Amino acid sequence: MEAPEEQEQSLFEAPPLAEQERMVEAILFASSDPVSLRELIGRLPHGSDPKAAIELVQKRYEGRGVVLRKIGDAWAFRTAGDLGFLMQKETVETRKLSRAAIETLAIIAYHQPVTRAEIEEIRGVSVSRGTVDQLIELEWIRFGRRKMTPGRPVTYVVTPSFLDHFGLESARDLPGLKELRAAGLLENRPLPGAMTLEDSEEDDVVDNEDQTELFED
Amino acid sequence: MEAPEEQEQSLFEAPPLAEQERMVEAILFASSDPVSLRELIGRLPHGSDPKAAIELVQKRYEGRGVVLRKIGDAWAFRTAGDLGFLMQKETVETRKLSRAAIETLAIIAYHQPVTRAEIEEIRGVSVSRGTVDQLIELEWIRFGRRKMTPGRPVTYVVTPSFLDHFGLESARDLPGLKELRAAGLLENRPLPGAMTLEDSEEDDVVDNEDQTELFED
Amino acid sequence: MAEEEFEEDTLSVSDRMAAEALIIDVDGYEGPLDLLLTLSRTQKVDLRKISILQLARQYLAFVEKARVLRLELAADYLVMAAWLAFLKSRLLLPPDPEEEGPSGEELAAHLAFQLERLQAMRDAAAKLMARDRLGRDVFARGQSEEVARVRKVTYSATLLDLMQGYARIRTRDEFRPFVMDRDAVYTMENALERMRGLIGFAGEWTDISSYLPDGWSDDPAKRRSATAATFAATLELVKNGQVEIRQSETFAPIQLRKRIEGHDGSA
Repeated sequence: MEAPEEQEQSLFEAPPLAEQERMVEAILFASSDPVSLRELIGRLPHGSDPKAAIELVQKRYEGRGVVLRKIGDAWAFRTAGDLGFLMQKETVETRKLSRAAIETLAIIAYHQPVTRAEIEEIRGVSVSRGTVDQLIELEWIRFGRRKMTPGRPVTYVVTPSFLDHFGLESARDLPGLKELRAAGLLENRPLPGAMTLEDSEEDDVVDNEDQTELFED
Repeated sequence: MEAPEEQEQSLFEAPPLAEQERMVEAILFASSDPVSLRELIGRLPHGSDPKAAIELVQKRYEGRGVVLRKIGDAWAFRTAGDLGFLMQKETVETRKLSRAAIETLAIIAYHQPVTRAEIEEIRGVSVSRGTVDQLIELEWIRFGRRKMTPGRPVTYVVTPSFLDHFGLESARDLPGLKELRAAGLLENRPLPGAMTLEDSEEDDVVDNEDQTELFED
Repeated sequence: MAEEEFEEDTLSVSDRMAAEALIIDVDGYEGPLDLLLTLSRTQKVDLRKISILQLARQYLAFVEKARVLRLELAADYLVMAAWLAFLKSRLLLPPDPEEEGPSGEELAAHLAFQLERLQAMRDAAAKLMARDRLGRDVFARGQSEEVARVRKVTYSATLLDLMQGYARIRTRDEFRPFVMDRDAVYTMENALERMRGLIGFAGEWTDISSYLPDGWSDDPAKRRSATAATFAATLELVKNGQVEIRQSETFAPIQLRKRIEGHDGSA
């Protein structure tokens, strides 16, 4: 049935146009690339009229969920433009925030407004850009005022949507170290850190003042 | 009362059935693999009736160059069987299956779930690992439940992609299945006087139950 | 008899070729059941009406011929031959009322069933393979449009996570990770370091116990640790080719000395 026997084939009449239309439909459907007119001529039975068949297909699919598109001098089926939204499947995945992100977020919440350098000092490790970006993307932190220190570094503060997510009315509601300890969230470790402990509690107080400023308006 | 998003969504009416038909058409057309009813439900607007829409699509494509096929509980557009000759270009040369592989596949399809020992009993020769591996690799067979017989051997069953490949809606549509069953040729008849008589008869019962489950609905 | 059987069947060229093929190409058969099925074709009757007795004879003749041609037959072909010989005798002899077990007819019926079932599976396989197949006769969409998976990741963290995280940072300074008390532990690293400084002087065989550090030989726990470490360090030095060790008998003192180039150790 293939190429060389064209003479033989021409002894038979070309299939009816409706049949040619089916053939074009199938070829265009199965082909992995748009199919040119020339290719169609090569693949349809001898004597076929692919142009007419394509027109029929095009008409048949008009307004359907799938339409025939001309791409260059070739044709291909495409899903209708208005249905593109169906070709997306949204999957929601819940992931636990990384430890670095949680710690950074916690520092911002307790110390806001706080600069990146300050966060790094408190955590003792550098803060990756990705961590901050992620928290900003989550809309849990945002940029605060620049600090009036050399270099005027930007600061970070938590957002209302942070408060919303964590069920807090204000950042002041975050428990202090004493309360954390009372709640058993802090292991009671002896002496060496005692000094820093007090410091940090002081920090907290300072913080809260700043926070007040930030959230009350 | 349902979840909040659902309430919100149900405020909008589902699109008209004709529109749903377009959507189903687009989704099924876009995918080269069968799309399950469940996935359709997940992707269509809330409140849609994919089953009714599928029926419309199926009717619309009846006799066309591309037809809608049911495979298991999923649907896929496929070129019409009579137009295969046009597609030589698309044919992917597949590795020729050995006779052993073909027979093993048929035995699994008709006797499923079936153990390796049962396949060997039917073929009168041991089944090579490569044969089973090849069929698993083709995704035509997979492991089924273990049999409740001594040793709890694994069983093999055919997969949806087997059905898709051979154009079967379900394993019940295997050619000649009814006749074979009526002729008793799908039974696992033990050798008369064999020591394992009782065991194998028990096997049979389990078998038939399993088959019933697989082949009948 | 064997010759006779085959002569009988050589009515057509294809049958003759089939018979020859059996001899030459035993490997081409998928086991004895397959061979029996092939032989049964020469009977040209419905498998249900097949003469198992005749089939048994043909099979045995085949096995005999293979033996004459010194062809190696796989064990399962021989097992089948033995079984068929047994079946043949059962079918030919009048049933013995004393004898237990299934009759020759029952066994023959079972074999016929097996053959019929195998044939049925072959036919089914052929029908299956002849169906319109995906990728050969029937085609899927060539340009499938991937469903874009819009993965929306939501991150979760609880207030507790947050507070614990903060607590973790603020108390890190106070935190001393648990470490084993190592007062009485002399490590291999210690020993290695010590020995590296000493082996330069070990020209003669010396007991390794003399390498124990000062103050580690009185307390038994300390001595044990130091001995083990020193021994391990010695092995390490042997491995590096720096020293040689020897022991004259079990539990005798282990001795070591510096390894001299071009001088193979005696151990």
